[in-house]
Amino acid sequence: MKILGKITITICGLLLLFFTSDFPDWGDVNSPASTHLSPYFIEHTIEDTAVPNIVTSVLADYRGYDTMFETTVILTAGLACFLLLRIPRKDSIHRYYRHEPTGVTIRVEGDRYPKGSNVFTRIDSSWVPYDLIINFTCRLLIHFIQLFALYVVAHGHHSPGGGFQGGVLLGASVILFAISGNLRAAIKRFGEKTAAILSSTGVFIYAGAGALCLFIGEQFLNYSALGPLLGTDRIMARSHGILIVEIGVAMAVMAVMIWIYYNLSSAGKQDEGL
Amino acid sequence: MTSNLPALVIIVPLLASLVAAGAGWFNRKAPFYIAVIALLISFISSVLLLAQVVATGVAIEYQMAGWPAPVGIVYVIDHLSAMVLVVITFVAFVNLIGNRQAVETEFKNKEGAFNALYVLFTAGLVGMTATGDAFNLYVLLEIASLSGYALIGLGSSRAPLATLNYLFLGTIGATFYLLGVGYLYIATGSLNMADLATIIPSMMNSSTILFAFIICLTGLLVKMAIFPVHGWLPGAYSESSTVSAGLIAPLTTKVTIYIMVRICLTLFTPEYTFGYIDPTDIMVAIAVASIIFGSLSALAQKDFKRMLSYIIIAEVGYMVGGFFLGNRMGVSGAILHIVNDAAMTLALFMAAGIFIWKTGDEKQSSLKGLYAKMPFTMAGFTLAALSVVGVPPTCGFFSKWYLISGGIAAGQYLFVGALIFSSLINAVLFFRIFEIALFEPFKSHHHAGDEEDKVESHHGETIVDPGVIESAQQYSGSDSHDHGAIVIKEPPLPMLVPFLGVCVLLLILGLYSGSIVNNIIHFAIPAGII
Amino acid sequence: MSMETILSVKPLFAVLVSLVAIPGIVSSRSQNIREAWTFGAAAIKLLLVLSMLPLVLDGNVLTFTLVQVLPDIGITFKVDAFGLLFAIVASSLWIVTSIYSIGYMRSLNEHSQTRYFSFFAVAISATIGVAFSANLLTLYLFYEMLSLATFPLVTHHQDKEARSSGRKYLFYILGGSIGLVLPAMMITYHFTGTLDFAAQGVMAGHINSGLALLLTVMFLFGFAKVGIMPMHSWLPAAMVAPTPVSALLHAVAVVKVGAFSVVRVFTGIVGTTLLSDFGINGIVCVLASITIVVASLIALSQDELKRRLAFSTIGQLSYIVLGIALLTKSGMTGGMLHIAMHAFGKITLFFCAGAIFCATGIKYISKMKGIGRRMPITMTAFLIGSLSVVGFPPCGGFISKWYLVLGTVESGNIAFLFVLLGSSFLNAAYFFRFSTMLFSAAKRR
Amino acid sequence: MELFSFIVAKADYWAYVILMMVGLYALIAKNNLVKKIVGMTIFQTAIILFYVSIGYKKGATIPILHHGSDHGGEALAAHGAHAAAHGTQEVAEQAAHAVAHAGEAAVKAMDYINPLPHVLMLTAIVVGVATLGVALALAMKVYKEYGTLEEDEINQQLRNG
Amino acid sequence: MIWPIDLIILGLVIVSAVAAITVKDLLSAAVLLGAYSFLLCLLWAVMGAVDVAFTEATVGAGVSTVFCVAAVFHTTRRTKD
Repeated sequence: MKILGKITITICGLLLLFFTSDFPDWGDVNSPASTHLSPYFIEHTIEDTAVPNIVTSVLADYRGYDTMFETTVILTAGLACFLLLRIPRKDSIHRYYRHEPTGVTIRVEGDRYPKGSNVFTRIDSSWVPYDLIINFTCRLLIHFIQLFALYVVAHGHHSPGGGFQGGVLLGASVILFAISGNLRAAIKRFGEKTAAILSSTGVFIYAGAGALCLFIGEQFLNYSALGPLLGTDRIMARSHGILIVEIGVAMAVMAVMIWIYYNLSSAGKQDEGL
Repeated sequence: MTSNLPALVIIVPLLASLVAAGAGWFNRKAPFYIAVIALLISFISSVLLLAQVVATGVAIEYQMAGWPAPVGIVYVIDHLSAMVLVVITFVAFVNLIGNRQAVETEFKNKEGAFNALYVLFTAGLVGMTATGDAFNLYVLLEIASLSGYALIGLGSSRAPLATLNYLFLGTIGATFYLLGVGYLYIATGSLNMADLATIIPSMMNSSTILFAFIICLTGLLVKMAIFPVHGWLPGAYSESSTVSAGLIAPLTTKVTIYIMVRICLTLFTPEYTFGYIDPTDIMVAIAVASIIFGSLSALAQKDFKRMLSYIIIAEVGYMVGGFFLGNRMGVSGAILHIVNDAAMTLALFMAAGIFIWKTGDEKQSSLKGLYAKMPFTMAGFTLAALSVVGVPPTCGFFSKWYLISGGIAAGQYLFVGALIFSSLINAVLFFRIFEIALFEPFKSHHHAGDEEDKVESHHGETIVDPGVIESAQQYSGSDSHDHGAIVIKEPPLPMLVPFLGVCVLLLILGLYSGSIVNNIIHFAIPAGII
Repeated sequence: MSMETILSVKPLFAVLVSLVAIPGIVSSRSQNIREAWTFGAAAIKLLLVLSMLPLVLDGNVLTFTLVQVLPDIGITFKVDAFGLLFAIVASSLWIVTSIYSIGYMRSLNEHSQTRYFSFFAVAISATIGVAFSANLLTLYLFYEMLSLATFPLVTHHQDKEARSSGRKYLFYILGGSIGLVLPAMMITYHFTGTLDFAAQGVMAGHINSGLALLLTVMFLFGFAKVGIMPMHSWLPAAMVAPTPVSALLHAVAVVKVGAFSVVRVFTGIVGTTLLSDFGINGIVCVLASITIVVASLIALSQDELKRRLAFSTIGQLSYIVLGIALLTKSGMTGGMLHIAMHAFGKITLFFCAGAIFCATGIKYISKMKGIGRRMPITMTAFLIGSLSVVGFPPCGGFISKWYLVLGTVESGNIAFLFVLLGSSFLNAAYFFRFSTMLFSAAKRR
Repeated sequence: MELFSFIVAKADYWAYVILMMVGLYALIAKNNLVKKIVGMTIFQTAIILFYVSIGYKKGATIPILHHGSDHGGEALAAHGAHAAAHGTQEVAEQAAHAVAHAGEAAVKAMDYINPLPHVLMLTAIVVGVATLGVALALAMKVYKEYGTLEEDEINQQLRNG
Repeated sequence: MIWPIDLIILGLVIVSAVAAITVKDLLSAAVLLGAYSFLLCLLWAVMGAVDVAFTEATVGAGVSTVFCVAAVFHTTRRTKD
């Protein structure tokens, strides 16, 4: 297999290298890629959509249809991980409880709880004591991450970023919480059902906004149809439409990232995490 | 609303999958019905689209987000894509309603996710078929692939490994395609298929375009599991659950072949594909290898679904070879075979689903004595099998007819020989199964009632002769008192009726293949191909 | 005599009527109802076929196109005199065979009788379809349908022997049709652009001699039902089937469909002029003659009655092929007539064989001594049948053989005359040795 | 210097080929499933490098416009900052040019990097992470089934029944 | 004049990619993959693809690495190649 692999990649690589000679130079201003289609986006984004970040306008409007499916890809991954990994019933083998006052760890077989559970806390089997600094720092950070994420989502029109990046950051904040503390605490605050429904809802906001345009009488995803609804002209309606779908994307991406993490980090049991 | 039909075909399944995914958390039955209704709407829309295209003879263009072609993404529904849309939505719809019980048992507590992925897979294929944008195709390809991985991965205990292999090769294929689109983009600056088709003839000699063609084609060939890169297919299809296999096996390879046709004819123009590059000899050689390898490997299989998987590899060779013959007969045959093979594979995998559902075993030997036990199912299965063999008037014969005609016209006698050879092998394969099902005495799969069954199948009618079916049902009826034995009789009607419907469709497709070719496929092939 | 082409749906109905009866046969609750369905369908079919007779005798041709399956080929029926003759033979013998089957099956308490009658109906349907085919594609369709429908009949007993015979049967029949006829048909279509049976054939002017020879041989061997050696050995094997099946199918329907197909292809597709111009007919004649002689010799040595009849059939079928390939008017007439004459003669013989088996359980000739005294009527019938097959003057077999002999004389090729005469002596030998034995004194117990 | 500019002109494309082949090698030849998944990720990101390289234009700035009245100031500032960050003469000139024409809001395509490949690659990145997630989930299932991630060991187990 | 940065990062990217597939420890491979992603993110920032860089930083270097680590944590770190 190794030899086969080496032969394959040598042949492929040489072929690919050979065909690069026909490419326009790196950074060539006059390459077809830079002259055929893209000037339209650069020159018309303001007058078409009133969004200065061209990437955002192309992403969510000109090629908004792609982006809808991009979000759906993420959702698909979330559903796929759930379908593949999730084990609905809990494996009742054994659990560890820590007696807080004394710091003694006990192992409990089966589904029982130790008496006086207010002094016992459930811990992971790979629990390490003295994670106070990590815990504290992470919890401090999480708020800032989330704030920044919201900024990124909302400010995607004018600066780098948008729904995806913001959504991933939001998701990362929850994942950070789960890593620094334990998975069960994260799930208690942001449950699996919430994640699942939020992810569908996020994509639904996107596709629903598109379908709304369709029902109003324009093409699918043609946000300018929303103008009368939002009380703006057709161009600003596109800008607002982009914001709506960015929010949907952020929601979906956040929820899916968390959902996948829950399933991957606990091998589908959603009991003990990393 | 009719002007929005091209969007509805895909939007309805997409929205439905979202709703189904959410609804699964509240109600276990709802996702199934949501999925069924969505697929039905999608099916009706695509039939209407096909009718519209055939009636007007003009391709329908739908501008997503209201942007015209090179700037935005457009959907183009022409004769070819409308026909494939009908096939996709039909297969998805029928397979789902025919497998309700199987879904409920195999995907317990995950109905929401399963139905959502099922519909998403369909939506992905529908989008791939309808889109007129080379990059959008990639995104939808990934949707279909990812949901496909999930659907296949939840099969038998060996399924995850097979799926992982599928995922690796699928990713290689899709990424190669993406790279090809990148090469096209760097050479032309465009992503729209129609736009590219206007640019490419002016730069025939560009080596970048040539490499884009090669690499797109390579990616698609990996995705469609032609002979040297077929490794993922048998494992993935035979280890998956029956409902997933019934959806994915008929559609994935066929839609990928459609994409190949689309790319070669619409994106790279026929002048470029057949005039400038002219890959006929090498592609037909690969196709021949695929046909012969697929047929011979199928011969060696004991597992029923695995055998069908290898037949699919051979069928892929049919279509690829037929298409690259490059004449009107061959291309017509390849396109017609997309439709026919989808229907045949659907019928066979539905039959496999019924067998497994009833006998709980995937071995061919578990089919013993089934002719007497479930005559209607076996009649349908026989019809489907004969169609694969290529017996008239089933549809399989007619696509083979065009393929062979094309092969003779192009002088590719090796290809003709391979087709005949594969038909003969298929005959051997299926008659072997017929023999098992007809001759071998029925073996009870769950110990009880073994003796009684043997007696019945040999001499049961010597005493009274109320006709085979009645007697079989009476006997199986009396068997059911035995403790816990699974009694083999006809499957429940919701399973049987769709299956038989598909089998009858095989005949109808065959009888009306003349009108399909004259009214649809004839217009789907550019005039440049003679 | 005005040659008119009449559009008529009758041929389609004639084909479909026995298929329509199948749901009735399958859903019948008792034997009597089931057999009533069979008879009803058989009677209607015969009436339909006969109703076309006056029109055809006036020199008209009835056509009907069911559906256009390929751009210029449809599933099309055409009734001409030759086809109608064959259809009348097949449908009238169906009635007879149905009666016989009922007696045979009931007396032996055979299993799966519903399946038996259903597939019997399908087989007849396919036979009529072949008779009324207007083009090679339609013929091929019904030919395949017949092959598949007879498989469960041949393997009716479902035992080991039936299984291996079934395999052999399918191997030759399906292998021939898929492996040889289909490609030959496609190549023909490619070069000529049509598959319709035309009076003078369609190949002339499109195909050179080498290819024409190749295609002719492919058709001849591909239609394995006609049993030209070496594609004959399925026929003796298929004799494991219940006797009515052997009688109708392996004396009448299946093998005659093979002969009919060959005749149709030779006259309608290859064309007589092409055959004679390129001298292809000589090769076919030689192949047929070899089969005639060898099959007759083998028949002599068979002890099992049905196998002996089977080899006799192989020889007789080649008479038909030989008659056609002689390309003389008398030869053709003889060949076509022989389809009917041999059918009636051979079915009689098979019925007798079945009757003997039903009544006594004996299959082997050597054990049948004196059986004529116990079953005089049966054996008289047997004698008449064998006289016809041998070609004795008052019997039908004589007429066809007479024309065949005339044909050989007309063709000026005396060698084939000797083949015919010699094989007739052989026929006489293997039948009369048997017949005399039947009526000789039984061994003392 | 000739050679040098040639290298610079093509280095990105070469790098993408190398990365792609590294990934492909891992996919084909590596024995460990997670290694294959790592290779798959590298394989996919190589394409992203390719596309982003297509989009790059010498002397152009990031594809975010500075526009009209309300946000003009911020955008201009951002633009200037970027130009400064790049520290190239041409970019600074372009920036100055842009500033001069800010009032007219005339946007010139050559001033901005081609945004289209970026959009496409956002999609590709997301597809990449989605595939990664599913692949890892499958690898975990495989591990649960066979207790190993090495392909040869799994095949051994399969062969032994 | 951004090409020197470009070339240097390209070199580093290739090195980290090769390291990620050759290192004999899956956890290290996961972390190296994260490093690889982050270097790519730098590269894209250099090429002016800020949105792609941002996404790669969050998705590729961030979440992907976490996923890989999670998967390795639940399977094994051992690898033969």
